[in-house]
Amino acid sequence: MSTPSVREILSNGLWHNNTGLVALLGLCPLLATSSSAINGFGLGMATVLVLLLTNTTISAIRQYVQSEVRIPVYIVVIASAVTAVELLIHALLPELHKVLGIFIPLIVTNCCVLGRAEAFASKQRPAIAALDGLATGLGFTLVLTTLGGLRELIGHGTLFANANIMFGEAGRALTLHVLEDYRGFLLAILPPGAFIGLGLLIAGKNLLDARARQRGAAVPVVQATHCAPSALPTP
Amino acid sequence: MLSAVFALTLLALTFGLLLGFASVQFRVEGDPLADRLDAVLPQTQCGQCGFPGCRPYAEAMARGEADFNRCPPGGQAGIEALAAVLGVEPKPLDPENGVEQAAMIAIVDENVCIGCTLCLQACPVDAILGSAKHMHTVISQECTGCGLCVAPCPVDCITLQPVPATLATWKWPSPLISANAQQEPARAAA
Amino acid sequence: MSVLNTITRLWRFHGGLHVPEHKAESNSAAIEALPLPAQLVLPLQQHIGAAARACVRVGERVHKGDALARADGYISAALHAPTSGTVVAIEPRPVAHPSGIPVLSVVLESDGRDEWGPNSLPTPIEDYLRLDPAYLRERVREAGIVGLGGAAFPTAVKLNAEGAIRVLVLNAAECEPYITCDDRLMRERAHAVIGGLLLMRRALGVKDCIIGIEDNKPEAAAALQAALEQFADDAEDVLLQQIPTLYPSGSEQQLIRVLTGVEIGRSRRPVDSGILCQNVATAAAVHDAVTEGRPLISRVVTVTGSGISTPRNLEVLIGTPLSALIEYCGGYTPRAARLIIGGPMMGLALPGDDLPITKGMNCVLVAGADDVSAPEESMPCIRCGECMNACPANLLPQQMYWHARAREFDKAQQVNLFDCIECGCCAAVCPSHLPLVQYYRFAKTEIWAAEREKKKAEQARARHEFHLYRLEREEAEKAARLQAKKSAAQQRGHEAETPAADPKQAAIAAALARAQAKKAAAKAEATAGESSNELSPEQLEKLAAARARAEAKRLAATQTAGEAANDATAALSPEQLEKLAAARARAEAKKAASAPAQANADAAPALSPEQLEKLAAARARAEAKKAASAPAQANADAAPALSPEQLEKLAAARARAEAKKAASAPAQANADAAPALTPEQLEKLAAARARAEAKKAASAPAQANADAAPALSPEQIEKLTAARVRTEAKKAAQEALAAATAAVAALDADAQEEAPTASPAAEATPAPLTEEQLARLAAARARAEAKKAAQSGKPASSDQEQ
Amino acid sequence: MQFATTTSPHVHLGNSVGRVMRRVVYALLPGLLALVWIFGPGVLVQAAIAVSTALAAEALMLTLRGKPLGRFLGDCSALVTALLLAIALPPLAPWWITVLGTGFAIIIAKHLYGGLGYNPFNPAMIGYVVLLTSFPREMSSWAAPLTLHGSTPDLATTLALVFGERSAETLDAVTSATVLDLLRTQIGLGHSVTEVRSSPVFGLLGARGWEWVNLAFLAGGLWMCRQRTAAWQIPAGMLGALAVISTLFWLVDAARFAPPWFHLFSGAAIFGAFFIATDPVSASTTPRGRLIYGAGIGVLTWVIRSVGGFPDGVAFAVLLMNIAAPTIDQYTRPRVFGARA
Repeated sequence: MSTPSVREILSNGLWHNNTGLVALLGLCPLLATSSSAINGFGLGMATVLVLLLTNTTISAIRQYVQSEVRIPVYIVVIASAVTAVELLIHALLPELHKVLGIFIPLIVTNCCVLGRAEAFASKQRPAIAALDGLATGLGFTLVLTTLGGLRELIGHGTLFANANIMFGEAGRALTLHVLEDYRGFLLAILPPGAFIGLGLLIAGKNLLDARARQRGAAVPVVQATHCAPSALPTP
Repeated sequence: MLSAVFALTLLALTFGLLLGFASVQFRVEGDPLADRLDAVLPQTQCGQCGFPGCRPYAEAMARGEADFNRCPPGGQAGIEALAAVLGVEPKPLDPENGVEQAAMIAIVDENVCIGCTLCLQACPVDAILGSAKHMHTVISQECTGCGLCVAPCPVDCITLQPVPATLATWKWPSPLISANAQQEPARAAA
Repeated sequence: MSVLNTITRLWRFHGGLHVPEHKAESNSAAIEALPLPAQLVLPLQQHIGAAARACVRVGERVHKGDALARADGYISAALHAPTSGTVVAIEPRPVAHPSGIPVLSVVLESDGRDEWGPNSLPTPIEDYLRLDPAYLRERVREAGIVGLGGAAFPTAVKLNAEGAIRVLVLNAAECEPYITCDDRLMRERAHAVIGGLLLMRRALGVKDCIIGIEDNKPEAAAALQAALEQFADDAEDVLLQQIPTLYPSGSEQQLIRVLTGVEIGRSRRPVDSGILCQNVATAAAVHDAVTEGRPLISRVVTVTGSGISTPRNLEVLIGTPLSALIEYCGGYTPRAARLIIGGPMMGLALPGDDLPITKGMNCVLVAGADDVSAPEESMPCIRCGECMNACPANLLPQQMYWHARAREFDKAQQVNLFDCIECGCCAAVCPSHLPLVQYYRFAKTEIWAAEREKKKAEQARARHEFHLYRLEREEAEKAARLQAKKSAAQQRGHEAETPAADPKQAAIAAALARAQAKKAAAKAEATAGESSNELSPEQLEKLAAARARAEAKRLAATQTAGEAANDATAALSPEQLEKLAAARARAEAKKAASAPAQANADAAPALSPEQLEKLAAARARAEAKKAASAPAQANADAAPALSPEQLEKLAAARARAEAKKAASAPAQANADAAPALTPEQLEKLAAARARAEAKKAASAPAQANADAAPALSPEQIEKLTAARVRTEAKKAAQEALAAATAAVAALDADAQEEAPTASPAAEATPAPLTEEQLARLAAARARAEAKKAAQSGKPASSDQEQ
Repeated sequence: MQFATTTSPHVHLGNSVGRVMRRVVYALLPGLLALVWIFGPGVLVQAAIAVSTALAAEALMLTLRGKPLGRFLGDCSALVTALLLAIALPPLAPWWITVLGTGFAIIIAKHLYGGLGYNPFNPAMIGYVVLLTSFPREMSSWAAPLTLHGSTPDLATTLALVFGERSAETLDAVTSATVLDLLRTQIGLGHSVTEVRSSPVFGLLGARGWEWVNLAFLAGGLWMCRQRTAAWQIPAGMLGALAVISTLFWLVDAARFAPPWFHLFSGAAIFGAFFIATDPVSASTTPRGRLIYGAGIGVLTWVIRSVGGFPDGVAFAVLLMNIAAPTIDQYTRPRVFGARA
C-alpha cells in the first residue's frame, strides 16, 4: 500500500470516505447521541481522541504484531484507549459524561475505529496514521454535530443548547434560540428523526457530489475501504 | 491486581480452547473454490481472460492470482455470479479482456475453405468437422463462439456470426423494456 | 363399477372470470366451406414437438391428401396436401408466432382440380368400433392429427397411453369468448364428434367417457345427446355433462377438475391420474381419418369480431392465407383495430393477415377498438390481490410479477411460475393494467434460456475435457507412428533390393495390421470409458465403436499402400518393370517416401479399382508435396496403356495435386485450357472428378466424425455429410476444370480423344455448373491460394488478379 | 392492413387504480357526514386542508421524480391518504398540524419510498403517528360531540380555531378528552371501568356520538367489502381478534378491562379495520395472510389500548403489522392448483 498524500487523507476522512455518510460505520452512537449539536460534538471529539491514540499506537507496533493475533491486539489497544478517554471525560467534563453515558465506552465497538486500525494504521507510518485518525474522527464529528444540530433545530428550535457541559459556563453564551416560541417537533428528537435526518444528510452529500461531477470538476472517486464486514455496529 | 491478571488469563485460556475445539469440530468441507468458479464460467474456452480455458482461469481465481472481471462471454451477469461465489463486490468487466457481446457462432465459408485443418486444431471443443484437404464445417450445436478458429485460418473463411434465433430459443422481451421504449418517445414528444 | 357413477356433482376451481361472451355474432350461421385458394403455405411446424420433415421436392405435383411431410420423431405430426397442385417452394415463411421468425414451409400452388390421388386415401372403414386399437392409433398417426383446441399436441401420442387411462374427457367447453367453431361443429356434425370419441375410447381401451360442455351451448348439447342416442349401445358409459360457464373451464386442468374433482398440476400429468382430455374438433378429425381415411387437411375456423363484416364459421384448408378468410367474410369494417388468432384472452395479436392458417388455429378475431383494451400505460402494482382472486391455478400472480420484473427468476420459480397456464385472468382484472402474462412469458423463456445455456456450458466443458484428452492421446499415437514408420522404411529398403517380394510377408503384415487395429480399438474403448464419464452409456458405446473403426481404417490405410505396391509389382510386364525401375530410381534419388505412390501409377493396370482409388489419393498427397516432373512423365508414358476409367481417375488425382501446387495454375489453366476442350468434355471431366471426390468425401467425414464428434446423433452426421458432399462436389467440379487442363496438356492427342469417352456412367452428376460459375469458383480459389502464398512470404503470382 | 400487436389478454374488465381509490372515497362519505353532524364543520375544514396539501405535495414529488403528473394525480391515491388522515385528526386541530402530517405522509412515507405501490407503511398512519408523537397536546383535544355539548361549533368559530390564535378558554369550551383517554387516565387513578363508564361521555356501546360515526363507517366498509374493493379478511380478522381478546380479559377482570363492544365501537377500531388496515399496498396479500394480518392488528390494538402508553393503538398496530406483512405472505402462500397438499 503506497503512502497516500496528506491531502488525500484529509479529503477521504472528511468527505469522500466519511465514516458516517459513506462507510456508514458507527451508526449506533451516531444515531443515539445526535439529539443535540453539543452531544454530537462531544461524542465526536471523544472518538477523535480515541482514533488518534489507537491509530498512532497500532501503527507504532505494527511490525511487532503477528498477523494471526492482530485483531485481539487491536481490540486491547482500542479498549485501553477508550477507557483512558472515558476516565478523562469523567474527570474533566462530568456533565458531558452524564449525557453521553454508555456511548463513550461503546466507542470500543465502533467499527470505524477497528476499521481504520486494520485498513490503514497497520500499514502506515505513525505520523500518517495519526493524521488519518484525526481526519476520520473529524469527519465523524462533522456528521455527528451536523445531524445533532439539525435535530436540535427542528426538535427544539435551538442550537448549541447546554454548551456549558462542554465549554463550562462560558459556553452558555453559545446557545442560540433560533425560533422563539417554538413548540418543538418531537419526532426529530426521537430515534426516527435520527434515521430520517441521517438519510437526508446522505442524500444531500450524494447530491453535492453529483453536482460536483456534473460541473466537470474531477472529483477523485475513492473506493470505500473494506473496513468491517458489517455496516451496522454491534450494539 | 493479581486476581485480575489471573481471571483474564483463565478467560483467555477457556475461550482459546473453545475456539480451537470449534474450528476442529465444525470445519466445513466446502466444494473447492475452483470447482464452484468453474461452474459459473460460461465454458466458451475462449481464452480472452488470458488463460488457456475456463478451468485454468477458475483455478487462477481460486488462488487469487486473477481478477474476476476478465470474462467477456460471461458478461456482467457472469461477473456478478463470480463475485457472489467469491463473496466480494462486483465490478465492471475489464475492457482489456474484451467487450460483452451477444452469443456468437463460427461459420465456415465453404467456398473458400481449403481444408487446411488449422481451425480443427484450434477449436477447444472439437466443434469443427473436416479432414485434410476437405472443406470443414462447424457443428453449430457444439460451437461456443470462442473465435479461436478465426485467427489460424489462412484464407479467412471463418467468421463469427450472432447465433440465429429460432422458435425454440426465442425469448419474450421484458415488458419493462418495451414499456420504457414506448414511454421515452412519448415523453420526448410531450 | 363405472367411475361415472361416482360423479354425482360438479366441482369448482379457484378463481375464474365471467368475460363477455360475444358468441352470438358467429354461432347462428352454418359452417361454410371456403373456396379453394390459389396458394397454400404449410409450415412444417404446426404442432408441439419436432418439426415434420418434408418428403416432397420443389416442382413435384401432389394430389389432395398426399403426404407432404412425415413426422420426424415420436412427438411430431405428418402434413398432407390440402388440395392437388404443385409444390412451388420449400422455404422459410412467416407464421403466426410472436417472434415473427420464419419457419420452413411447403408452398403449394393449387391446380384448381382439388382431386384426391389414387393412393392418398386409405380404405374407408365402416365398422370402426370393432377395430384393433393399435391399428386405430396408426391411422390417427398417419393422418397427422393434432389437438385442434389450440395446443396442437400430436393426438396419436396422447392415444398411446393405452391401459393407463380410466376416464376419457371430451372437451366441449369452448370457454374463450367469441369462438364458436366447436359449437357449430357439434351442432352440425355431432355424429362425427361422438364417433370420434368412441373411436378414441376404443384406441385407449377406456370404458368411461365424460363430455364437458358449458351451459351456454344448449343446442350443441342437444345435438350431442341426439347423436349419443343414435349410437345407442355403443355409446354406453358416455356422460354428457353441462358445466357452468366460467372462463377458463375449457382449460384441460380446470375442466378435469370441474368434471371429476381431480386436480392436475404441473407435478402430475393427466395421464398419471388416469384421465385423458381431447377436444371435440379433434374427435371429429379422428372420425374422419378412420372412417374416410381423410387426413387432417382442413378445420373449422371462427371468423368474428366487430372488425369483420359478416362473422361466421368457415371450413378452411390448412395453409390458406388469413386474408382469404377475411375477404370471404366481407373484409374489414372501419372499426377493425386488432387482428387476433385465437380468443381475446389467450390469443396472439398479429401485425398483418398475410399468414397461413395452421392446424391449431380455431379463431380469427378482428376486434374493434372498443372491444379490446388499448395498450394502456400501466400503473405500479398496488398489491390489491384481484389477480390472486381471479387466478384459476391458485397462484400469487402479483408476487410472480414482482420477481419476474426484478429478474429474480429463481424466486419466481419458487412462487410456482411454471404452474401458470397463461389464461390471462390476472391481467384482465388488474387495476394497474399491468401486462402480467407477458411478464410470466418473459420469465419463463428467460429461465429456459438460462437452462439451455447451462446445459451448453456443461456440454462444452465435457467436450473441452475430451479435447484435451484427445490431444494427449494423439501425441502418444504420433510418437508410436513415427516409430512404426521408421521401421517400415527400413523394411522397404530391403524390399527395394528384392522387387519380387514374398506374398506371404504381405499377408503377415496385413494380419499384423489387423491385430494392431483390434488392439487399438480395444484401447480406444477403454480410454473412452475412462475419459468421458459424463456421456451416457449409449453415447459411449457409439463413440467407442466409431473411434475403433476410425483407428482401424487409419492403420489399414497406412498399411495398404505398401501392401498394394508389393502385390502390384509382382504382376508387372517386363517393359513396365523396366519403366518402373527407371522411375523408381529417379524418385528414390529424390525421396524415399514418394516411392509407393509413383510405383502405383505405373503399375495401375493390374490394380483393382478400389486399390487404384486409394493409391490415387496417396499419390495426390505425395505429389502435392514434391516437385512433380518425374511422375508426370511417367504418367504420360503409361497413359496409353491404361483403361479409360483408370485414366480418368488418375487424371483426376493428378490434376488435384497439380492444381494445388502451382498457385497460378487454376486461373491460368482455365484460361488456357478452356478453348481447347469442348463444353461436353469439360462437363464430363468435371462430373467424373466430382464422383471421385464425393466418394472420398463420404468416407472421410465419417472418420473425422468418429474422432471429433462423440455427441452427434446418426442423423446429424448424415446431414453434415450430405452438406459436406454437396460442397465438396461443387469444389471438385471446379477443381476438375483445372485438372482437365493439366491432363489435357500432359496427354497426347490419343489421350485427348479418349477423354471424352472416358466417363460412360455419370448418373450421380451433381447439379451441373455453368461455365460462368466455374470461372468464378476458380477465381475465388485462386484468390485464396494467392493469399496463402502471400502469407507464407512467397512472391505473389502475377495471375492473382484474375 | 397493419394492426397493433399487444400481448394477451386483449380484453380488460375495466378495473383501474383510480376506480379502486374512488370507491374508497365513496365508502368514506357516510362516516364523514356522520362526523360533520356530530362534531361540526371542522372535519370538512381539515379535509380541505389535507386534500389541498396532499395534492400539492404529490404534484411536487411527481415533478421532482419525473413522473407523468396527470396519470398519477388522477389515480386519487393522494386524495384517499389525505381524507384518511383528515378523519383521524381532531376537527379543531390547528392548520399547520394537518399540513405537516399530510406533507409528511405524502413526501416521506409515500414518495421517498418509491411512490404509489412501493410504500411499506400506510402513509396516512405514518403522518398520524408523527403528529401524535410530536404534538400530543394538540392531537388529544377533540371537539366535544353534539350529543354531549348540545351544539357544534359553527364554521366561523371553527375557522378561527383552526387558522387563528387559539386561546385556552375558547378551546376548552368546545373540546373534551376522548373516551379512551378518559378511560386510561381514570383507570390509572384506580377507578373501575364501570365507574368510569357512568361518565356522560360514554354512550351505550362506546363513546357517545362516536357510536353513530362508527356505525356509518361500518356501513361504508361493508359496502366496500361487498364491492371487493377491500379484502373482507382484514376487517374480519381485526375485529374478530379484538373482540376475542377483549372478551377474554373482560371476563377475567371486568373492573380493569373494558367490555368487547366498547373496544369495537370506540376509537378508530371500525374505521381502522375497514379503511386503514385494508390499504392493499402495505397489507398482506394472501387470503390466510390477510386474516392473520388483521388479527395481529386487532390484538396489538387491544394491547396498546389496555397496557400501552397511548389511548388508542390502531395506528401503531397497523404500522407494526405493515412490517410483518411480507413475512406473513411468505408463510401463507395458498396451495397451488394441482400441487399435492
